[in-house]
Parts: sequence; structure tokens; C-alpha cells
Amino acid sequence: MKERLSREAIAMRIARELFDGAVVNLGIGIPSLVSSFVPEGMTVIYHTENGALGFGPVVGAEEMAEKADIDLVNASGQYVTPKPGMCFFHHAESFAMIRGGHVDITVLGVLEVNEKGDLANWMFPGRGVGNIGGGMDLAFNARKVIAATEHTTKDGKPKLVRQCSVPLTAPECVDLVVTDIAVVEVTGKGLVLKEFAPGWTVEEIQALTEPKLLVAPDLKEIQLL
Amino acid sequence: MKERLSREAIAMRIARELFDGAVVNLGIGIPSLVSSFVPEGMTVIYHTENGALGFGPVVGAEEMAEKADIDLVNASGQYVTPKPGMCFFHHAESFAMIRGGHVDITVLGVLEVNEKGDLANWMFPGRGVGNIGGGMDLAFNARKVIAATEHTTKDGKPKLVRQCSVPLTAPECVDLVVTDIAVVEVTGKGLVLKEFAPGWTVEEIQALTEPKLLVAPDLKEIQLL
Amino acid sequence: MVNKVVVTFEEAVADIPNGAVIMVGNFAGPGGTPYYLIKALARQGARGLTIIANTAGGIGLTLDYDDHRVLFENRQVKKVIASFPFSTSPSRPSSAEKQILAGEVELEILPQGTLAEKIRAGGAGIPAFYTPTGVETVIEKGKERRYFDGRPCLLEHALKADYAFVRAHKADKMGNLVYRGTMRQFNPIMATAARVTIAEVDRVVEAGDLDPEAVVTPGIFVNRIVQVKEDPGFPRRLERSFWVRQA
Amino acid sequence: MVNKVVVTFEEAVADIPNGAVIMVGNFAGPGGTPYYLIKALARQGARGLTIIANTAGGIGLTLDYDDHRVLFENRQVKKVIASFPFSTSPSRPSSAEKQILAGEVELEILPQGTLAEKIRAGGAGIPAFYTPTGVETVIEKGKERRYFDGRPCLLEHALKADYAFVRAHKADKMGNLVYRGTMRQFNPIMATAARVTIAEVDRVVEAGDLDPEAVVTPGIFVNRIVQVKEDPGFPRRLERSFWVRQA
Repeated sequence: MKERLSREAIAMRIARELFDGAVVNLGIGIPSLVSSFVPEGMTVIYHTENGALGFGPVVGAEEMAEKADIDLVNASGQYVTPKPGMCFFHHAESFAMIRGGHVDITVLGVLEVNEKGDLANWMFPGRGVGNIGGGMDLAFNARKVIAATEHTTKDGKPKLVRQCSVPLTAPECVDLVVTDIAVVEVTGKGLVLKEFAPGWTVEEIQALTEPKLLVAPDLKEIQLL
Repeated sequence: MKERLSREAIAMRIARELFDGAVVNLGIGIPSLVSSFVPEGMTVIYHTENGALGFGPVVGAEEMAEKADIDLVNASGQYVTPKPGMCFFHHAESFAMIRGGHVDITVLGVLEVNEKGDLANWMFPGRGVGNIGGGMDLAFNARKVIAATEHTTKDGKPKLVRQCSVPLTAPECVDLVVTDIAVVEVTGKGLVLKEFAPGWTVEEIQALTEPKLLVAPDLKEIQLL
Repeated sequence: MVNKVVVTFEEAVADIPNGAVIMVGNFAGPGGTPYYLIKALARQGARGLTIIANTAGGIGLTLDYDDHRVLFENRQVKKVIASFPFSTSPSRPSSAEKQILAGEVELEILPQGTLAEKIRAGGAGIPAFYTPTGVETVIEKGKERRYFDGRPCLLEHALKADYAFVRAHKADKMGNLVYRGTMRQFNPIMATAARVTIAEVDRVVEAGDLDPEAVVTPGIFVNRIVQVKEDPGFPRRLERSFWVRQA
Repeated sequence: MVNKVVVTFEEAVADIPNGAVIMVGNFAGPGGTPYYLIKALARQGARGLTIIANTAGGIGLTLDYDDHRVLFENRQVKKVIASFPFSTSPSRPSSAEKQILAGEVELEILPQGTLAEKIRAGGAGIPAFYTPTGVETVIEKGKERRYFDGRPCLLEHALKADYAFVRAHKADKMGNLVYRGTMRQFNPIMATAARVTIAEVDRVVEAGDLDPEAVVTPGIFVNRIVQVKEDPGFPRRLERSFWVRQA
């Protein structure tokens, strides 16, 4: 089996989609790793559902005793650090930002994505229940939705599917899917393979993808930096 | 002709409707005078549409040079004074308070009131135009609407009418009308005369009022203090 | 003088009847959660409650602590309206989760932004509004769809409550509240949407001791204030400000 | 580093095209009115504008000064959406008033709370909402009536703009804004509802110089910041705080 990108490498590739001044909301899992790979000198303004913009990095394990404070957390409940220029607001204002199209980019985890860009990510697999949380508002309303995921499930089944089999988070919302073997753009014509992980061929990626992939004219190897 | 109450005396009578901790919004004209007659020791929290609660008195003419500041004004544009415990907010929050029923009492001026409590007060008489401003939201949504007015127009026509002849501010909104000769309550059965100005008889008040007045069993002379 | 301070949490929740609808500030950990009000309500024992909160308690996202999960453990709740009702750990399902799956507690699940906006609408006298969020998902079930500029939206109704339990940093005696960092979350909007709002705070100060430009919840929304008397031991550095300047 | 500061008011309004929809913060006097941005737009000369503001300028309620009435005097406006469009003095009708009555400018008059909520909805991604205000008045004309809990309400749609002119006290370079007293009025909501928001401020400071708990307009809503360079001479005491403590 060929090598796949690590979760960190997926996050690194996604970090290349950010831009200076971008307002970004990161979901839990792989998405939360993106903040570690923002290029030096670029200001990214992080938004968290519980009402903060522009806060700093997550408190590291070694700083916990000194810096952890339950009154400064992100949407995953992780302790974060204060930063000059940050500000606070309440939940209705926070989702007014999301719903009003003021969040430039959200990066979300994936159970399934189909070729129209429908995203399913809120039901716990196999439990028949799930948490909607803030993900649905983000998927419906962020200006750009990036799906971050392994290309296949643990049992090797494609996560890019023809038809989602679990309840949707939002229809036709995903703009870009970044996986451990490919970068795929959702277009009006279908899924377009834009980039491949080192060593992977179009055919190998297609074999792990349910819908037919269109191949970008400028198809290239994934660049992480 | 019998003596009528002054504008200040109307305001004094209305001040008796206030209670400790009441959230009160006063319109322009006679209503704006009410704040001068709040009993000693009673805390009334004034609300202004442009986003302040709990501010202090209007800046007097003699203090103008020292205290006037365009950044602390009421809805009439009058300079007001800061007070411990006041706070500021924006227009959407301000009207969320009004619309959400968080303003206990509003005192509004009157062109006409009818026996159902319909209020008309926004059109300039004779000009065919008018300013709706914040009055319509207050008339529709304040918990108690007190109409403050002379009993008749300058040409002696009743302002308590059978049918309003000018565009409404709000239907069935007025709870109490305080005039220069009477206090009249709007009830499901019609207008009830509760109090009369010194020297005025029921018949004399009725003669200046279009709808039939019901007389309260406990009819009494207006007490100002 | 207006003085809304109540000495004990017991007093503050004493009049809550069976069947009350209660909003509870809560999000991803104990910050901004009215911990002692919830505990007092658990002791008080009112039953048949409807709880409106982001979670149904005990989701285990971060610190394990007694949030409103204790109300479910006590079987005081008949209905919960939430966006994040289930435990994130399948091996440790919350009390609410078990009761929901057993049909003992009714769940209304909502997108978080819709939940927040419905509460805001309840306080703001907006009976209903349209939002794009939820179209073509399970959320659409039973709701009216309408198109605005070609975009499908759902009609959502305001939420109001009998009581709101909110957590703030400081209160003045008139009820003006300031928060600290991400404590705000649902608290300021819940304070506007309940008939009786009870605030649990770190410190009560005199009117005039709070910066009027930094008051988030105007005092008119708060009916009762209770000051926390003990340290529950959560990581917290009240002596340190989050206001940091450039190096 | 993000730096949204623009040096001159001319630059800040240079790209405004004919036909633009512009929200202007304004209420009962010069406090919170973006005085110099309006003047710059008058000099810039864009025509066929739609102005969304509380007044149509020059209402003469307090100080007589050049607010957006100059845009009407210049005949730059084709439509105005306002709650308080007419002069309070019949003997001194405003330019807007004359043009409205002559049919040269279209007026949409709204209750002030509805105007504010429509702007807030525009920024918050709420396409439409219901409000009780206006039923059985001239405001109802052409609007859908619907009953909620037996109370009649009107459907009102969101308002958005191409540009918002807002006035604040201080901005940091990232665009975070703080206000002073009753300056806020329509400014914070207008800042959220426009494609391009331009803030006129007394002072620009570094990121980190504003208390994060007192920021009212988060910087993400602000595109351009211009600092006022001269004193227009309005009564104002910037050296004095409105924060007063008990005697």
C-alpha cells in the first residue's frame, strides 16, 4: 500500500487555502490542527462559536498549570490564549457572523461527502444519535467550506460517495475536499481531482472514490508548503 | 372658563403611575416633563431609543457650557447627564427591549385617542407628512402606554374621539389618558372617567369628549402628590 | 434603591414550580455555567422541567463536573431543547442520553445558531424568523420552507422561558452584568428571554462600579443576583486579565 | 499585520459608484454621525444613491449642522429609507422633505425598531422576520400579516447595503471599534450589514490597546478606518469619562 498523508499533512495542505486577514472557524479533529501550520507573518482571525474572535493558540500541555482558564476556551472546550486585538461576544452575535456570511473559511470533518458537495458529519456512526452543534450553521453559511478527512473509512470504504447514507449536515455546501491522498474540488460538473499525494495515480485514487472523478488540466502533486 | 392643569401638573399626575425600578421611556413634549416629578427615593430607570438606560437628568441651561456632550443625548437630542448604574447599547438592542416587553411604561403625546385606545400621534397636523420614529414600537409594545395631552385642541376640539381622523400610531394601545381636566382609563367597556381636575364636573368633561364616558364608582379629584 | 441581591442559591430558586421552562447557560466546560444554581435546583427538586441549553448535560467534552446532568440524574426533566445533547464518548453515555433513547425525556434538537437566534428572538419580541440553516436536513421536518432571493429557508419560532439561570463575572446591585472572556456564550441572550432571570456571579458591586461601556447585560433583564461563596476548584485565574497588549 | 487605516476621507469613499446603497449612522444630533465621510461623499459626487438612515438629514432637532442633508442638497439621492424623515420645524422643511414631496426622491418610511431590526437581520443572515409593530397602520400596506399566539404581525425583510458609514470613538488597526455613550445607535448594526464598512473615528490605536470586553464592533466587520483630523466644534468633552461612581 502506498503511503498516505498524516493528519498533520492534511492540515498543512489546508493551511495553504488561508489568506491574510481571513476569518476562519475550525471544527474538531483534523480541522483543529490547521492553526499550527499558518505561514509566518500571516494573520488569521479565528472565530469560535462560543463568542471570541482573534484569540491565540491552544494552551499546550506543559503550560496548563500556568495558563488554563475555563473562561477562555474554544468550541471544543480547549483552553486558548489571549492575543492583542481579540474580542468577545455572545452566541447570537457569534452565529449572526456565521449566518451573515462573515466567516470566510470553515474546515469541517467528514463522514461522507457526495459529488454535489452534500456533507454528512454530525451523526455518530452506528449510534443512531448525534450532535448538530454549530457545524450545521457553518456548513450552510461559511463563504468557503473545506472538508478535511481520510479518503476512506477504517474499513477502507470511500468517504467520497455517490449518495450520502447518513443524515446530512448541509446539502451542496462543500467547496474543497482535502484527504490523505488527494485534493478534490466540488464543481457544478462534479468532483475534480486537482492534486494527488506523492506516488498516487489517478486510477488508484479513483478506485477509492465512488463518484467518477474529473481530472483537472493542471493536475499536480500536493504541495504542503 | 374653569382652570385647567398646566403641562407640568399633567406630568406630576403621570409621575404617580411610576413605581420603584420601573423602566420608563418618555416621548417628547409633556411626557418629557414627567422625569422632574419622580418622588424622592424612587429609582426610575429611563430608557432612550438611541441606546442608554439609567442615565440622569437633562443638562440644565446654566450647566450647558460645563456638561453638554453630543455623545450623551436622549431621543430628543437633549444633553443628559451620566449616572451610576447606567449602560449603553445599540439600536437593535434598544428596540429588542421595547418590542420584547421590557419597557414597563411609556408616556406618549397625542393627536387623537379613541375609545378603543387607538392612538394617533405621528402625523404633523395639516402637513400631510410625519415622523414615525420610535413611537410606533413603543405604542405597540410597552407594557403600559400612558397618553399625555391637553383635553382639547387649540381650537377647542376634543382629542378623545369616536374615530381617529389621522393615521394611527397603534390600535388599541393606550391604557391611561391623563389630560389637563381628567384622568381616563381605557377599558374593554369603553373610556372610564377616573379623576377630574379641581372644579370640573362630569358633565363639563363629557361635553369636551366625543365618546360617552363611563364614570368610575370611585371617581375623585386628581391628586398630584 | 434597587437591590436584586439574594443571599443564598436556595432562596433564589425556591419558587420554581414543577413544569417550569428553564434556560441554562452552558457551553463546552464549566466556564459560564451557573453551577450553584443548578445544584440548588437539584436539591429543590422541581420536576417535569423543560431545559433549554446548548447541551443536555454531562457531554464529557472537557472537565467532568456537575452541570445540568444532575437534573437528568434526578429525573427532574421531561423535555430538553439543545444542539449538542449527546455524550461525545459512546462508552460513557450521559443520563440525558439514556433517558432520551428510552423515550423518558423528549428531545428537540436544533442547529446551535438557530437555538441562539430563537432565544434572542424570544427576548426581542420577534415571534418568528427565517433562516437558511437546516433546509433538506432532519431539521426541516414539520417546518415551513420559504424562498428568499431564491434561497430556501425555514421558519423558526421564538423561545421563551419561565426562568433563566445565567453565569456572569460581576453584577452591580441593579443587575447590570459583565462577563469574562468566553463566559458570555448563551448567557446574555437567555437573560433577555425569561420571565425571571437569576444571575450567579463571582462578585457583587455597587451601581457605578462597572464601566457602562462594558456592561453586556443591562440590569433590567436581571431579577435576582447570587454571589458565589466558595471555589469549586475549576482552573481559573481571576487575578489575571485577558486584555493583553502588543509586546 | 492587518492594517485597515486609510489616511484621507477622500480615499475612503473614492470607489463609491453611482447607484450605491449606503447606510449612514445618525440620530438626534451630531453624536455618532460620520460627519467627514458624508462631506467627502458630497465632494466625490456619486449620484442615484439610496440612503438608509434614521433621518433624511437636516431635521433640525438640535444642532444645525451638515449631516447627510448635504447629499440631498446636492441631488445625489434617489431613495431614502428612514423612520424620521421630516423636519420637526414646519417653517424650515429639509431638502429631503421638499424632494420627497415633489416626487424627486422616493421615501420608504419605517418604524424605528423595524428599521433597526431589518438592518440587524441583514448583517445576521436572517432574510426576514415577523414583528407586531405596524399592524393596522400605514406601515402594513403591501406587507404580509400573520398571527402568532393570536397576535397579528407583519413580515419584514432584511436590509443590506453596499457601504456603511459608521462613527465610533476608537478603532484599533484590525478594525475593532469602541463607542462613547450614545454614539452607538445605528452604527454597530450598520457595520454588520454592508459589503464595505468605513469607520470614522476619533483615534486609531494598536491591536491590543482596546479592552476586549468592551469592543462593540468586532474588526471583521470593518474594512476601512479614517481618523478625524480636525475639531468640528460640537460640544464634546473627550477628556471626561461617562463612567461615574456613587458619591
